[in-house]
Amino acid sequence: MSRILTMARAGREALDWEMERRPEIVCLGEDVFKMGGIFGTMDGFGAKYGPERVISTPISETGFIGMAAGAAMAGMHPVVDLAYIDFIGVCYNVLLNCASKTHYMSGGAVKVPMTLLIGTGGGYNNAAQHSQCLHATVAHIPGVKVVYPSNAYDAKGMLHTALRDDNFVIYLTHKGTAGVGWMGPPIPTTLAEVPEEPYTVPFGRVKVYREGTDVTVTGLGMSVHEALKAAAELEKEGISVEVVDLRSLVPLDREGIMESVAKTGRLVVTDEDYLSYGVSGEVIATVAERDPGVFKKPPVRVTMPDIPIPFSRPLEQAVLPLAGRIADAVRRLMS
Amino acid sequence: MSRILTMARAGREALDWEMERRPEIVCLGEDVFKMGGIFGTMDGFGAKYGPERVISTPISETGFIGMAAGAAMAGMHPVVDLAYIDFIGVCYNVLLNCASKTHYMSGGAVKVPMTLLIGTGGGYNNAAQHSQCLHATVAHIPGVKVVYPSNAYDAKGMLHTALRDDNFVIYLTHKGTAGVGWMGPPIPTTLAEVPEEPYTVPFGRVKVYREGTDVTVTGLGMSVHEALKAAAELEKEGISVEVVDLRSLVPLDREGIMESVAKTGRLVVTDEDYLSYGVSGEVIATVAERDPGVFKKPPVRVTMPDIPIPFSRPLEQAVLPLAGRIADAVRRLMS
Amino acid sequence: MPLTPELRRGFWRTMCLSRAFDDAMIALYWEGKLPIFQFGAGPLPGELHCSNGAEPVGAGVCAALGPEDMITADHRPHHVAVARGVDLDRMAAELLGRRTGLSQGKGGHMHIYDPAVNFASSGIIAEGMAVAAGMALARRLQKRPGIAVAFIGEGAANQGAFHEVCNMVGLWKLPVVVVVQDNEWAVSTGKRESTAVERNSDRASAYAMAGEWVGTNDPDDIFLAAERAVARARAGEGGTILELRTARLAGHFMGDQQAYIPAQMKQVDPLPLYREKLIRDGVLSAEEADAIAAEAKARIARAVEFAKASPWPEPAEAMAHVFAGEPA
Amino acid sequence: MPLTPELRRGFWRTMCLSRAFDDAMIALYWEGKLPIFQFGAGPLPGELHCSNGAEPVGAGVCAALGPEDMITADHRPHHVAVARGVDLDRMAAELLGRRTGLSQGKGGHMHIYDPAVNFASSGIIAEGMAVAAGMALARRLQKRPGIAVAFIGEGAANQGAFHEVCNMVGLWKLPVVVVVQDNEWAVSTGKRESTAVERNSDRASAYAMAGEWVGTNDPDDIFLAAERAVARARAGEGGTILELRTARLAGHFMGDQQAYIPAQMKQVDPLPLYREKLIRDGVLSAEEADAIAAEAKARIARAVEFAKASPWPEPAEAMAHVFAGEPA
Ligand SMILES: Cc1ncc(C[n+]2csc(CCOP(=O)(O)OP(=O)(O)O)c2C)c(N)n1
Ligand SMILES: Cc1ncc(C[n+]2csc(CCOP(=O)(O)OP(=O)(O)O)c2C)c(N)n1
Ligand SMILES: [Mg+2]
Ligand SMILES: [Mg+2]
Repeated sequence: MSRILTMARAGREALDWEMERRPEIVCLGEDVFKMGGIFGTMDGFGAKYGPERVISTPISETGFIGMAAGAAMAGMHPVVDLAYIDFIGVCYNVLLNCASKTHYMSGGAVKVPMTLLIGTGGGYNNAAQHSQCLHATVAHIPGVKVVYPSNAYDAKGMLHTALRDDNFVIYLTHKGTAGVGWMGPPIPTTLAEVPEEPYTVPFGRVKVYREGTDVTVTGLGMSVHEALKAAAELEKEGISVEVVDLRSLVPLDREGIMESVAKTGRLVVTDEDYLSYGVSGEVIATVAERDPGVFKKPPVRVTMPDIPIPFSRPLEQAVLPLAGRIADAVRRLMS
Repeated sequence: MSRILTMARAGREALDWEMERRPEIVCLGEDVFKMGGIFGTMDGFGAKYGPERVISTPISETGFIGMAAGAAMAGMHPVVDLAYIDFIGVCYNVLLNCASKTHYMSGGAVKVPMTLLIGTGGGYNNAAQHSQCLHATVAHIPGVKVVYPSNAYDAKGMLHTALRDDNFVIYLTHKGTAGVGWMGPPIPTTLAEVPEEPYTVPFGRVKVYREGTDVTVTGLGMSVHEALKAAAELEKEGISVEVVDLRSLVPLDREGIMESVAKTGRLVVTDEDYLSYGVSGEVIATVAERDPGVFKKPPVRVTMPDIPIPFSRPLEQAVLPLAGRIADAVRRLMS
Repeated sequence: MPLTPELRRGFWRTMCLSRAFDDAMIALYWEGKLPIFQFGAGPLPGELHCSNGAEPVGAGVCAALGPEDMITADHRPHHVAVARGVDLDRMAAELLGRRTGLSQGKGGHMHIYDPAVNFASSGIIAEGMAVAAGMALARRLQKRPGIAVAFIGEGAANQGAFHEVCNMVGLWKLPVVVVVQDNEWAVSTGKRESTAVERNSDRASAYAMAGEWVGTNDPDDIFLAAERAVARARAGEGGTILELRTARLAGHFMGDQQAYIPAQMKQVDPLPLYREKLIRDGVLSAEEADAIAAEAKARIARAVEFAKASPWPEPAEAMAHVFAGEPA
Repeated sequence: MPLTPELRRGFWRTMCLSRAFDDAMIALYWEGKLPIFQFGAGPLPGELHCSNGAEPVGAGVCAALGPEDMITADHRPHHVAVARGVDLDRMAAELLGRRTGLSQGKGGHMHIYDPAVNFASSGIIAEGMAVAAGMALARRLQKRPGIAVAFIGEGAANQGAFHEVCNMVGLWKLPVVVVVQDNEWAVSTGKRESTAVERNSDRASAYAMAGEWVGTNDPDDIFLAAERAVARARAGEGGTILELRTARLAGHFMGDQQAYIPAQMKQVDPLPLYREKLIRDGVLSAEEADAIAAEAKARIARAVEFAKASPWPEPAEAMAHVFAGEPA
């Protein structure tokens, strides 16, 4: 049986299923016991699984994420809710030097199976310290897998995959895509038919949301849905856009990207993260280092510029990679 | 009058000159009072300027770098030594959300003039937590300037520039280039004639170390010198390599990169930082988004792969972007 | 300074102004967010953390400070900003994202900066602690007067920055007062669920700092304790952890239903209590008290009007102010 | 457990083994690094932080532990690793970067992992604190026995992680012992120059933990204090900050001239002292003591031989082990 679910509910289902069966899974994070995590991924788990397995922590991210890593080394599979990715600054060492590198530094002797759930992104005027994406800041670290579903089907399947992975996995969700009430009505393209049974979605494969022949638009998280909006608009103008969701930053499906661009010859890379030294450059480089000859026109980036994210609505709206900016970029490529 | 200096001595000269004249400059960091910083940039300053201005701190990076930011907001210009960039994990929030964003978040009302000196890189078997470069991890943050001299002339001039900049500047030095004894004899190409008088080297311009017509090799920090070694070797084979030192990651001289690649049509990007989501992709994207038609052959990256840095010598040597790997990449491009 | 009637009337005025500010912002916040709550809607979007209940902290501590002293506040900054004398018109305009705002709309409510009164804030927990200590260090090096006060919550006291900074404050006898605002909650997490000891002020001995605790949420008591802490700091006797029991009457942020708060933990509004006390002590008549409150409301109404009448920033302005010294 | 002669002979054996290990590594370290010192040269490159002087800490604390207990150590891990029974051959091979090393040469001396004896270490200051607490949490959740011990330096106690983890250990009464090894120095910075209070064990009250201090650098005293801490942890009475005054005889790392250490702060070698004590107490004769020392040296010589005779890893192996579950 399958139902239409939001990403948040779909993710919750995966975690619930695994927790029911696997005592090594425990949840940690600020307010998770009473509030169930930023997207309600652990909604009701406090009552269901009790305070031993659903642990509300002090505001001590270095401490509790480091503890999660230690618990993972000792045989648990902790699932940690970090709420906003903006907060990684206070616990980045655990990500950078501990959870990600221990397996390698031990020559494979020590595993660190843990899943870190983090919300990303802006668009709701929460300003410079609560709206960031920082995709590259986590995906640049060797030894961590980084996945980023953008619809309910993937949200459930990729969380099952993460929970069964023996490695440190960072599972990102853009706040605007999760379908939680406080971000407004759910975005239709994030909703999906979700089987009740568990299933896995493998990491490292792009998802082609929509096939097209003229221009490839890659996105991840929220920018996938902005790209889809732009594509629908452009279709009316006779432009056929292929929308490719990267959905897994580590591992990255470089061949999947190449396949699409080889077909269309035109590339717009969207990313709500900052422009420089990030995902957008990596996607373009991936194509160029395979064959720059596929580009009929120079590739274009539509991203957050290299600025702290402004609070005021007209300022933020001007810098987000929204459908209008994406459509304009596509039109320029087609002219 | 000018003399041949190492980068470390040249940088020290700039800081000393500015400190003599500007009471707002203070030095902070672990062991700086007695030891003068990782490269001796503050060598002898403890005795010369006293403990008030050369402050050895506890091992509390969040605390003292955050204090430096506060002192900067209150009119000082702190110069902080963080030793190894691997340690940014424990203080990344100050870089990410505080020192870099305050000027913007205050609408320009509050300035944060401070200079953070950090050593990068490996090559001496110091393993996964003491050999990283993390160029992208700092350069991806909006609101911070990131510079990276690779020779003594730039080391002095860029430090003068940093110390006179009203912004948060991260000043990187690859340990192997500094010319400090514990890293072995100085690399000849890091040494330079350095005027005794102060001078500034502007940020945001590449430096062409060596002109060439066949292939552009970009590098930064140590990889510049590996590229120079490769270029000398390749010259014997009749291949003319242009070696371009990025030397300033923020701002980045995108036109300078383009100019060189437009001329040679072939690009090898070297970087001792991890491959993905970093500098190497950004350089390739910079060219591709201007004109992918300039590439006579697909660009090639020679970087640290996406792995924690192994300790053992044969392992580390195999993954560093050394001259041999660079030369091979160039040869492939020319074949 | 003795607790003069004038000072106490000032506390009342400040508390009324702060409450009026928050009440006005709450009203604006709900505009456009009903019937379906969503952060991004209405004239005041984003998260909003109001200070209702914490007014005595702002009033009492700031009255003990001089203009040369420096403040950092956290994600819940209004009561401190109002008490410190941050420009009300420009603060309201900032919350509404207008060009006339303190940061021209770039900061928002968690990022209030007013260098004219040495006020700064940050939305990252405990980030302001090191900044405050650095400001104090600067003044020592500059041989200029000025102590620094970091306002944090009891939840923030478990962040590593607290430890690192308190240790350096103690080590170097920096003139810093760490005001731990214990409103019993960090989002839904009670202090007992997050903190191994009952009072953060007791942690002062781990840092060679002084510790003081005030449990009344009364500006008189808070002022006197703050004055002692400030005097120690000015005298070069070092820092203080000043823990103040206070209240968080309007929830963690707007939209917080607070279902997690048990009935017996319902918090008391300090404003009516202090009003009664001043009347009882003969400092104010009921009419005078209410006139002050009305005046405060009127002042805030003017600030809201100013903000609403202000222009929006132009989209292109988003690109300015990334770096100092560059063309805006 | 009483301080039996056997136990004390064991301390001596452990200390000799640890010293022999460090002395052997120091000898190897200087191979190829003279006359011009440089980190990257010789058969044992990189930074090397030796434990000479801290042997009583490893010997005393580890003797109080059972096989189910878990340890994290820091950048100076040898004395703890040796006392814990980490495989000596494979540890030596790891330091020499050989394929037979504990991590096949990928870790190096700051990254010693031996899951067979629940031992891990890290080169980032105070990183191991949270890891240890998490291991203890895991055992509680798994309803399996096992406490965790985090070994850190007195310099590390000023890192924010110390505070965050101690608070959670106190809050949740986790079975964790934090061993603060006070060797007076963090690189060139003396404890008094870095720490606002004299003893980190006094900070325990800020976390509802127990605090104990041992000032003798004697394994007998250390063992007894560690046993008390371990007993409390096993009994569910919570964690302890156990501060142990110890020594750092070989400098911060090899190459450290230690010119910053004033003559009157010269540290004492605990080995001859303990040897004398055991002889005085009739636990060992001089000959027996020296036989044990000689045996330790011989054992380490065999480890060095094993390491030297071991093959280097193949360059391609660098790419393996980034992720678990992938073809190596
Ligand atoms: C480093 C970091 N972690 C988490 C958060 C999210 N957060 C914002 S406010 C808050 C609770 C703060 O509690 P407290 O310090 O007691 O202040 P109060 O809200 O009660 O005024 C949390 C967890 C944050 N902003 N920064
Ligand atoms: C976060 C971090 N900051 C700085 C360093 C550099 N560092 C390595 S050891 C050390 C001194 C440690 O002193 P202590 O904790 O007392 O241990 P000891 O060396 O005395 O054994 C420092 C500063 C580091 N490894 N990690
Ligand atoms: Mg609170
Ligand atoms: Mg020490």
